[in-house]
Amino acid sequence: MPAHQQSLEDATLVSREFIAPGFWHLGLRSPHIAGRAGAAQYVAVDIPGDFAVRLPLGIWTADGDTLSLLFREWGTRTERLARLPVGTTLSLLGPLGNRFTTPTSAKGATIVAGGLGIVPFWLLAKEYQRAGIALEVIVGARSKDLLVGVDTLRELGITIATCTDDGSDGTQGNVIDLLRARPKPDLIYGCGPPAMLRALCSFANERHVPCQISMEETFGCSLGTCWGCVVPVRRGCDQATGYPRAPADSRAYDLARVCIDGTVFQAADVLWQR
Amino acid sequence: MPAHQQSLEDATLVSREFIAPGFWHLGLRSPHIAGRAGAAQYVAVDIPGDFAVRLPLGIWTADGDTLSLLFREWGTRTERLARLPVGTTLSLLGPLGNRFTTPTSAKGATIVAGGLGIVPFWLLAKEYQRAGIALEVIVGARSKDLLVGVDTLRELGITIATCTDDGSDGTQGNVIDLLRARPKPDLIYGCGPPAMLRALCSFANERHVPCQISMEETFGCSLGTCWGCVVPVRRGCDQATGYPRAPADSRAYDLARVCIDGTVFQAADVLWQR
Amino acid sequence: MATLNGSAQPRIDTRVRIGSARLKNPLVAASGCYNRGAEFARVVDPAAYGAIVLKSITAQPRLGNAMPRVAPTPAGMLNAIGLQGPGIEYFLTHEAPALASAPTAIIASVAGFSVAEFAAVAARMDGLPNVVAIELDVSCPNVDREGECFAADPDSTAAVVAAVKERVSLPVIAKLTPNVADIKPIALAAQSAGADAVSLINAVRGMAVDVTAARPVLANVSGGLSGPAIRPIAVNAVWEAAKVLRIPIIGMGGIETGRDALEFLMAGATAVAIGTANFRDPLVPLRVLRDIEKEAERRKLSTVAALTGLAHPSFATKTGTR
Amino acid sequence: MATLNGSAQPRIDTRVRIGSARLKNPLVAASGCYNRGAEFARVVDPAAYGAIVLKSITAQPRLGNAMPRVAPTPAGMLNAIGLQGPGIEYFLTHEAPALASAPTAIIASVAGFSVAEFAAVAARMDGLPNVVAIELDVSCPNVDREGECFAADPDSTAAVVAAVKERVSLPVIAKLTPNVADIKPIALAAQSAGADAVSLINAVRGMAVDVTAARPVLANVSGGLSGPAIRPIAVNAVWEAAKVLRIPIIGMGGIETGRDALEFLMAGATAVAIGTANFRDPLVPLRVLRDIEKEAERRKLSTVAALTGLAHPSFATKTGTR
Ligand SMILES: Cc1cc2nc3c(=O)[nH]c(=O)nc-3n(C[C@H](O)[C@H](O)[C@H](O)COP(=O)(O)OP(=O)(O)OC[C@H]3O[C@@H](n4cnc5c(N)ncnc54)[C@H](O)[C@@H]3O)c2cc1C
Ligand SMILES: Cc1cc2nc3c(=O)[nH]c(=O)nc-3n(C[C@H](O)[C@H](O)[C@H](O)COP(=O)(O)OP(=O)(O)OC[C@H]3O[C@@H](n4cnc5c(N)ncnc54)[C@H](O)[C@@H]3O)c2cc1C
Ligand SMILES: Cc1cc2nc3c(=O)[nH]c(=O)nc-3n(C[C@H](O)[C@H](O)[C@H](O)COP(=O)(O)O)c2cc1C
Ligand SMILES: Cc1cc2nc3c(=O)[nH]c(=O)nc-3n(C[C@H](O)[C@H](O)[C@H](O)COP(=O)(O)O)c2cc1C
Ligand code: FES
Ligand code: FES
Repeated sequence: MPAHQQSLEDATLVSREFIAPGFWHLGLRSPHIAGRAGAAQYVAVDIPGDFAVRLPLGIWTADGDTLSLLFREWGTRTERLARLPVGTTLSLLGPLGNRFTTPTSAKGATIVAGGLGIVPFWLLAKEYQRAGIALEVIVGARSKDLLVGVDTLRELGITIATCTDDGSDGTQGNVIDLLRARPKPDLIYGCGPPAMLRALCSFANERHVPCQISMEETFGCSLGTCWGCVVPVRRGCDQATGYPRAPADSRAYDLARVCIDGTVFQAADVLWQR
Repeated sequence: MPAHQQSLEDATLVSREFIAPGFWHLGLRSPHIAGRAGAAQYVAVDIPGDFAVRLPLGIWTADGDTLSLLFREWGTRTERLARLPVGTTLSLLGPLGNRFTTPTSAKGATIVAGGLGIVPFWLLAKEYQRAGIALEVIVGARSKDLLVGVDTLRELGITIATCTDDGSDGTQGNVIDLLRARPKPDLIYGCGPPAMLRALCSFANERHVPCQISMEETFGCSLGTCWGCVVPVRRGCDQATGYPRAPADSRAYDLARVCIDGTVFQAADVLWQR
Repeated sequence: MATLNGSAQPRIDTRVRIGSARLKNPLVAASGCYNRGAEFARVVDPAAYGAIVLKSITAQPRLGNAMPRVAPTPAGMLNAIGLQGPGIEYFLTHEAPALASAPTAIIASVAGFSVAEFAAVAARMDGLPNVVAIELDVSCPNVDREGECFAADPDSTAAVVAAVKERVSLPVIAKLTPNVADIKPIALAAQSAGADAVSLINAVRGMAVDVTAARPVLANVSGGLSGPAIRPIAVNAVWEAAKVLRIPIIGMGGIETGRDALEFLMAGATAVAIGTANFRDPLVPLRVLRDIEKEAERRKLSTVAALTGLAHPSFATKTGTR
Repeated sequence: MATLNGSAQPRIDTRVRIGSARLKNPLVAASGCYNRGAEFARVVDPAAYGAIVLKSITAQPRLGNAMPRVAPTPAGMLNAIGLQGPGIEYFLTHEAPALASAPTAIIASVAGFSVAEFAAVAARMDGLPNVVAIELDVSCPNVDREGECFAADPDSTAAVVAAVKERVSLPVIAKLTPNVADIKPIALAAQSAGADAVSLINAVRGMAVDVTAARPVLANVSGGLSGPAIRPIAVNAVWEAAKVLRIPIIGMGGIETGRDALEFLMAGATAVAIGTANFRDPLVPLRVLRDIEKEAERRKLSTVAALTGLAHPSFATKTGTR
C-alpha cells in the first residue's frame, strides 16, 4: 500500500514566499516524499528550535523532486518555520496519512474547501485532470484576505467559485449555501474548519452523496502511537482503526486516529458527538 | 567608562571556517560591538534553539564593523553555533566585562595562553603594536591539534613560542616551564584553563611580577545579576565587586562576579581556595 | 536605550493591586534575577517593570554554594546560588539607602531558616524607601523542623506568614515551591495566615550530570530549574491555586513573551514575574507589556486586570478583589 | 530501513538485568509512546530497543479524555490521553497473540484505579509471549483512597506492588510520579513491598492556556509534561532514588541523545526509557545506543552496565546487583 511507504528525509528549503499577511508558501526539495505524495497526505516537520514534537502540514503541491507547503502563522512553530532562510535543511517525515480516493467510475466531483482547507486539493485536482474527470471547486473563507491558494489552483485551468462570509470576494455566504444552490453532486471532497466539515457531512449524508473529508486535530506523534488525535467513527466502517476500540457494550463506535487512520474519512462514518 | 557601553545587536554571520577538528572561526558583522571591543571582552550570544541563556564567547578579532569568534565544540550550544549557515542573524550582547589594561609606562610584557586562552590576545597584541611596546607570547596546549589561533597571531608579526605536553609542537612542557626558563618579565597577561592560571598566579606572585589574568566560569546571565559566576578575591582589591561581600568577621575576601567585575583580575587579588 | 517600535501610548489601564500595593503595570522582575536593575540599565530602562523583587536577604551574610552554580538545560537553566548575600545588616547600611532612587517600585524578599529569622529580617525591611511589599522565599530548608522545606508543609508556611504579618505593615507575599504533590493546601495555609498574595512558582528541583567528567554539573548537585521548560508546571500551579484562593497570585516560571504572560493572567494571576528571560533578552518587559496591552485592546477590555482568570471557570463567580 | 553510518559492531556487552529479566541493551521504548513498534517499523527497526513497554492496560475499556489531548510546549509536550484502551479482555483476545512475533522483549504495563484492579489485570499478563516484566503505572487516581494518586503516597504504592507480587511471577516494576515533595519514601515503599525495579519518571503535571480562545488547551485542563524540558527533574529523581534503593532504576524523561541517556545511567539508572523523542526522531534508539557504547569504550569499560552510577557517590560502596 503506497500510503505506507514513508521516508525520513532531510529536505532543503528552496523557496520562501510571502503570499498574504500571515500566509506563507515554502518550496522544499525532498525527492522521496515529493515523488510519492498523494492528495490529503501530509509531512511532519522537525522545526528547528525548542520543539519536542514535529509539526504536521499538508502537502500542497508536489512536482518532480519538490513539494510545497502552504500555511498560516498560527503560533510558535509556524512562526519559526516562516522565518527560516532559503537553504535551511529540514527533517521531514512523510508522506503520512491515507489519501483521497478517486473512484474510476466517477462522472464528476465537487470539492468544498474552507480557508486553508484548500491544501489537499492541488494534488487531487491533478489526479482528476489526469483521469479526465470533471471537477468543480467551491472555496470559502471568512473574508477575502483568508482566501489563499485559489490562484494557484486556477492556474491548473480549473473553474473555482468563491464565497466569503462578508462578501469581500465571490458570493456572500458560506460553502454550504453555494453547494445547496447547485445540482446535487455525484461525489464530494471536503476540507476545512470543523464547523464547516460537520455541516458538509450533514449535507452529504442527508442527500446520500458519497463524501470524503480530510480532518485535522492537534497531533503529538503523527505516527499513530500516542493516541492524541482521535475521532469517533462508526463501528465497522472503512477505516482500519486498529485498537483500541470503544467499549463494545456501550457505544457503537471506534476511536480512529486522524494521523494514521485518516486524515481522510467517509462523511457517513464520522460521528460528530460523543 | 567605555567597558560599560554595551549594545544588544543583531549581528549577521558573514563567515564560517572550520580550522581544526572541533574548532571553528566565525565572522560576524556587528558594527556597534566590533567598534568598541577591548582585549578580554566577550559577547553573550543568543544561540537559536532550545537555549534559555546566552552563551559567552570571547572576542577574538575585531576589525571595522566585523568581529570574530574562535571556539571549540564543547557541548550542545557550541555545536549548534558551529552549524549555523552564513547569513544567519544572531543576537549579541556586548562587549561585556572589563579589559586588560596596558600600562603606559610598560617596557614590555609577556602573554601566557593555554589552548583557547589565546582568544583575548589578538586585541591585546594590536594594542601593544599601536603603543609600540615589545611583547612576547607563549602558547601551550596538551598537543598540537589543540593549538589554535597561533598562525593568526603570527600574521600580526609577533614571535610566538609554543609548547605542548606531548612535544607534538614547540618545546615539550607547559607554559610555566617556558616562563621559568626566561628572564623575569615586567608584566604578565594570562588566560587559559584554571590549573594553568593558578600556577601562573603563584609564579607571578612569588616573583612580584604584576600579572593580569582573564578568568572563566559557567555563566548564567552574563550581566552581573544572577551571582552564578563568582570568584573569591582579596578584600579591598582593585575590582569593584559590588555586593554581596563575604562576612566581614570571618573571611578576608569578597566574592567577585567573573562576568562583570572581571573577566580580568589581578593575579595578586585572586584567592584560589575558599 | 532600547525602545520597541510600534509600542504606542498605553490606551488601557495597566495598573494592578497586590494587597494594598499598587503597581503601575503587572510585570515584576523576579527575585534573584535583576538585582536593583542597574546592570540592565545599559540596555533597557528597568522602569519598564511595575516592580522589581530584590534578591532574597537572610539574617546572616552567606557565601552561597561552591562553583559551578549554574548550568544550561533544554529551554531552561539550573541554579544553585545558595542564597549568597551580605545579610540584613550590611544590606540596611550599604544598600537600602540607594532604594530611594529606585527606578520603579521595590518588593523586598526575605529568606530564612527559622520562623524567627523570617520575622526578624522582614520587620527591618518594613518602611524602607520605595519598598511596597515583602516577599517571603519559604522555599529554603526549615531548621526548626529537621531541614524540611518550609513551603513543602502548610503549617510551616502558615507559621512564617503569621509571624511576619505580626511584625510588618506592608503587604506580605508568600513565594511557594512547586516541589509538592498539591499546591492548594499550602496556598490556602498562606492565605489563612494572612498573606496578602502568593508568588507561584519558585524554581523546580532538578539536576544535570556532566557526562565527560562523570559528576553532577553543579557543585551543590541539585538546583532550581527555571525558564520556558517549567512554564506548563507553573501555569498549572497558578490554575490550581486560583481554584481556592481569594488573594492575588503573582505568576512566574518561563515567561518570555506576551503570549506566555497571558497564559498566567488568564489562568488566574494578577501579576507576572519574569526571571530567566531577562538574561536572554533584556527587552523582555517592553515586549511583554506591549503584547498584553494589545490583547486587552483586542478583547475591548479597558484594564489589564480584566484579563485575570479569563480562562478560569472559578473567576466567573468571583468578584472585584483582583 | 534506516541505519546509522559508522555504527560498528558492538564491542562491549550491552546487556542489562531488570530483576530476573535480561535485556539485550538498556534502551526501552516508554509506555504510551510506541504501541508495539509496528508504526515505527516503516522508518526504523524497533528491535533497536532492548524492550518495548506497552501502553498501560486497564481492567475496563476506556475512551480516554476528550480532544485536544496533546499540546506542544517549550522543549516538550503535554498529553492527557486519559488511559484510552480496549481493556484487558479485548487485549488478551485480540492483541496479546501478536506479541509472539514481537520485534524485541515486551514489558506489559498495567494501570488501575484500585489495588484489586491492578492485581487482577497484572495476573492475566503473567506468562504472555515475550513479556519479560510487568510495569505498574501507579500514577493514576486511587478510588479506594478518595482519588489521590497512588504514587503520591508510600502506603498506596506499597499496597499495589505487594498485591501484584502475590499474583505474578514476572519481575514487577513500579513506575512513579515526580509530582511529590520527595521521591525517596515512595521508592523505598515500592522496594520493601517487593518491586524488582522502579521506573522514574512518569510525566510531570502541567497545563497550557490557549490565549486566543482564553481556555485551557487540553480538554482535560491539565496533562503530563514530557520531553527534554523535564530531563533535569527526571535526572534528579533518579539520583535521589539511587541514594536509597538496592533495586535497579529505569530512568526516563526527555532523553534525545546518547549524552542525555548517559546522564541517567551515571546518576544511577540501569536502563533508560525513551518516549517523546521517538516522535521527533524515530532513529533515536540507534543514535543513543551507539553513543552509549562509544562512551563505555572511551572509558575502557567492557559493559554498559558499568556506566551505572558512575557520577553517584553511593555507587562507590554498592556492589553487583545492577
Ligand atoms: C494533518 C494536518 C495537516 C495540516 N496542514 C496544515 C497546512 O497545510 N497549513 C496550515 O497552515 N496548517 C496546517 N495544519 C495545522 C497546523 O499543524 C496547526 O495549526 C498547528 O497547531 C500550528 O502550530 P503552531 O505551533 O504554529 O501553533 P500553536 O501554538 O499550536 O497554536 C497557536 C494558536 O493558534 C490556534 N490554532 C492553531 N492551529 C489552529 C487551526 N488549525 N485552526 C484554528 N486555530 C488554530 C491555537 O488554538 C492557538 O491559539 C495541519 C494540521 C494537521 C493535523
Ligand atoms: C567569558 C567567557 C568567554 C569564553 N570564551 C570562549 C571562547 O572564546 N572560545 C571557547 O571555545 N569557549 C569560550 N568560553 C567557554 C564557553 O562559553 C563554554 O565552554 C560553554 O560551556 C560551552 O557551552 P556548550 O553548551 O557548548 O557546552 P556545555 O554543554 O556547557 O559543556 C559540554 C561539556 O564540555 C565541558 N566544558 C564546557 N566548557 C568547557 C571549558 N571551557 N573547559 C573545559 N570543559 C568544558 C563541560 O564540562 C561539559 O562536559 C568562554 C566562557 C566564558 C565564561
Ligand atoms: C539565578 C537565579 C536566582 C534566583 N534567586 C532567587 C532568590 O534569591 N529568591 C527567590 O525567591 N527566588 C529566586 N529565584 C527564582 C526566581 O525568582 C523565579 O521564581 C524562577 O526563576 C522562575 O521564573 P523564571 O522561569 O522566569 O526565571 C532565582 C532564579 C534564578 C534563575
Ligand atoms: C503520549 C504519551 C502517552 C503516555 N502514556 C503512558 C501510559 O499509558 N503509561 C505510562 O506509564 N506512561 C505513559 N506516558 C509517560 C511516558 O512513558 C514517560 O514516562 C514520559 O513521557 C517521560 O519520558 P519522555 O520524556 O521520554 O517522553 C506517556 C507519555 C506520552 C508522551
Ligand atoms: S498524533 Fe499520535 S496517534 Fe495521532
Ligand atoms: S553570570 Fe550572572 S552574575 Fe555572572
